Amino acid sequence: MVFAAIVAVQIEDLLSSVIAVGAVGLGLSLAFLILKAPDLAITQLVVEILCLIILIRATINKDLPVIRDGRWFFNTTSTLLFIAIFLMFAYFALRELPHFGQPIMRVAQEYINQGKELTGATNIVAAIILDFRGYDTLGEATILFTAVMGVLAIIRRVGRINEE
Amino acid sequence: MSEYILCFALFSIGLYAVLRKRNIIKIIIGLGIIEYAVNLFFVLIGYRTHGRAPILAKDQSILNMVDPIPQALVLTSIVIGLAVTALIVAIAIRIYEKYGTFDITKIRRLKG
Amino acid sequence: MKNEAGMTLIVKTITRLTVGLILLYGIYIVLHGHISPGGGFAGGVIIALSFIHLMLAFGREMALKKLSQAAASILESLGALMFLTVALLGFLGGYFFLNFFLHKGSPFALFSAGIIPLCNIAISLKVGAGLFAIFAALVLFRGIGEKE
Amino acid sequence: MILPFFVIIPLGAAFLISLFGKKIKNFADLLANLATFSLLVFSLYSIPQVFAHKILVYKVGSWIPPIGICMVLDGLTSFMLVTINLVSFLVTIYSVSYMEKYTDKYRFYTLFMLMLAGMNGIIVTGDLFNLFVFLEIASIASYALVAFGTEAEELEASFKYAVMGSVASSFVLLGIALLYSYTSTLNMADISLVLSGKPTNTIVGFIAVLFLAGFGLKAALVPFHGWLPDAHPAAPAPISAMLSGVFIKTLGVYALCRVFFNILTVSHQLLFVLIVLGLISMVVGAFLAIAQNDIKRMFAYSSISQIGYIIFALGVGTPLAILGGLFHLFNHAVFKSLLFLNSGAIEYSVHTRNLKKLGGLNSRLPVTSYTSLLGSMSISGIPPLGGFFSKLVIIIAAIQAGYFVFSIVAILVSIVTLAYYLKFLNFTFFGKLDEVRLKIKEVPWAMRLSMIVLAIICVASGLLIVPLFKPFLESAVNVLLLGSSYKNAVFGALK
Repeated sequence: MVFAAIVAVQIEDLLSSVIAVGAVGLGLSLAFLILKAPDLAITQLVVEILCLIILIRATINKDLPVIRDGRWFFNTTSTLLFIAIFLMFAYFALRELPHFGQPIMRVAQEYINQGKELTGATNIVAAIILDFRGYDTLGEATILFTAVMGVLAIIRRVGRINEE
Repeated sequence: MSEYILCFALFSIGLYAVLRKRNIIKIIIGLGIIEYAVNLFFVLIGYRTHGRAPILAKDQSILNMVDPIPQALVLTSIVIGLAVTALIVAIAIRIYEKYGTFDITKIRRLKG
Repeated sequence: MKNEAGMTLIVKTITRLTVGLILLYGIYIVLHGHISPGGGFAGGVIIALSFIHLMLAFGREMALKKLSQAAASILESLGALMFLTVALLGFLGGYFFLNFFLHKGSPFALFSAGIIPLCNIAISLKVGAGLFAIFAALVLFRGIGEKE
Repeated sequence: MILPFFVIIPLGAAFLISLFGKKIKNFADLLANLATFSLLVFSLYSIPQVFAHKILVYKVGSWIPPIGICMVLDGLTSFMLVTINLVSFLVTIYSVSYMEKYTDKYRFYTLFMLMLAGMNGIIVTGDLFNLFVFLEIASIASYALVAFGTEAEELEASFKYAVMGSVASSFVLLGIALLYSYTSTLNMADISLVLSGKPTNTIVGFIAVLFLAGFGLKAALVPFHGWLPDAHPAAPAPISAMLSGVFIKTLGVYALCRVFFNILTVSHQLLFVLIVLGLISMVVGAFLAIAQNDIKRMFAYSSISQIGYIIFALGVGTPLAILGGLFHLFNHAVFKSLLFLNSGAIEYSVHTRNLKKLGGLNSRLPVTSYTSLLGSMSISGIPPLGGFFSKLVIIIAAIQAGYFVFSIVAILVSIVTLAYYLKFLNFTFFGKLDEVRLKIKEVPWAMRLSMIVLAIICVASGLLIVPLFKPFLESAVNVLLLGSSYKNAVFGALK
């Protein structure tokens, strides 16, 4: 997946790079399945397909000259240096997290133990997003609504009424 | 540990794409990769060794499940990512229509 | 715009066969969201995909005949309002977002878990219509001079 | 009990407007104004509630907080709510006339209401992930609103803004993920409870840096300020007023101080970082503002400079400094939105924003010129007005805390501010009137009304600081001073 991501960023042809992103997304979907998150796997899969269609729609049929990246060696090095420092700090910080595979589950255990009795849903993820944290989901639905409204507003052909 | 580091590597690749690329579509792709990395990280921290998916079967009594909260959160954040991508692509298409290019260095009408 | 009306015959035939199935699968996922993996979002996206599929295969007129863009955005607002209403109905029990069904039904049944299936349906309506509206807008934009 | 309505009203209004706005004429105007007015009433009503109960916690869906989401009403919340809803109410009145220039007005109102819902949601929530969700609502709505004119510059500014904003959100989300992994809870008070049981170490610092980067990007502190001078001028004037006036403060300053003071209880080094960032923003913003010829760009740089003052005051961290910072936040919300509305009025009647092409508008636009005179005087700190007192309080507090050099810099920046606002007034309202413009008329009444009201508040906040604002501000300051005992207050209110 990391490899596919590098390919996606570095490849010159835009269409191939979009397809490489698709590979990253599908890899992510598989990873979710391995990590025991079937809900996410399904959602990620379909969302990925939709994203790809939208992105391909944006890139296809446009005469795209190959854009060379900036040749300033200095800028690239400084960016890489910044990222390296970021990763180093991240490494030190991550060492203090609980080990992989052993989450603390302070609140989560209560959901698992009582989720069925309290909400009646057997899919605990559904119980969380729609009942315990339903307010979040309202926000999430609103985000999508906002995006739709935003797209419809941006796509308008005429933005301003001319007074003259 | 190595899983976390790989995840951060993915994050950095996305960040690099956003910071250094000149093509608008590449920048959008970079944003997408950052989004993936954060989502993956969320799910990774919720994983429990030999855990089960957080869905009860008919006669199940084992409660050794992976952490369901990050999954619920990631579900939200996937949708957020989709919304942001759609909006930015719409802006990008309009920009392409106005300028006829995806090259960010040629789109420089604003100063500063 | 007639020359753009869809792809080859093979694609059209297969689409005709599969679109219904995709739509049904989406609805199944929505309704069983509280029992099995999936839920409003995944289901809604699948429903939207079935319409987008139609649009890709047959060209935009065909899909828009089934569900016009204005209808899509109205459906979306309705879905959003329905979700908000479900949330507001919680005030019957005294709290915002209260799961107001007193007995939650037997687990594993289709009609169980209080407000969760209702929310799922509302969300799927919203997501499906909304994504279709986005897509239709992005596609329509390229047909110059058609809108308005 | 009133808390959920701060989110429900704008959301419901947004959905209804998008449903009926196209069919029924003037429905959108009416409903939007009604919604913001009722929000203003609710937020004013929250003040006595806070005085009576100190802190109120509302459990969404009747789940006890670590399990469900809660909303918290305390001094800081009600302070921010009043600021936001006051400005947004006046801005909606203004946009009834102003937005006639654009097509699809109802879409504008829908997005506006969604942005408002997002900001109110950020303020009232007591849950970290919920804060992120509403942050995204507000940001996405603002990306779309910046590009609302669909001209080339606006699209470009919006793209830049959207990319920076999404990166910022990713940083915030990463911070939340790390925090969740470390504490295994998402409720703010609960996180603070868990963190107080553990020794401070690298990870908390790392998380704090991530949050600083994320919220700093949203607040346009100087290393991260690139998007603001493009995005704010590109938006329609009411939106510029909202963005500069309250948006960057809600998403940046409020979220930053909530997280830093109440959840993470940051160390002195980090507060010093805040001071330095604030100072740099102050200086850079002010000097870039002088060089501008576009009115709105000048105001946008001035926003960066004033945000610098607020962050500087929060970084100093003494009670007096925080009081000054919050008071300055309120003042800045009022006079910066006033100034942006003025610039909108100028653009509305003259169709240009270039300072070199303006002049002598004093006689033609009397209301605009007098209100912007008041606004400019207040922002540059002329004595009887609000801006003077807030800057004075900040500088006194900085001297008391021993930051002599920094406070001298702050005074100098204030003088620079006066200089560029004099430039603005001089080029716009005085001097020779272009003969083509002899016929221009004053802007419609709705725009005039909101400008006049904002100017009155500008004067009033200076004159009434002691009797009216002090208890109000102090209850907000107390919340930040509570620091880590915030958790006790929240859990105490639950029992």
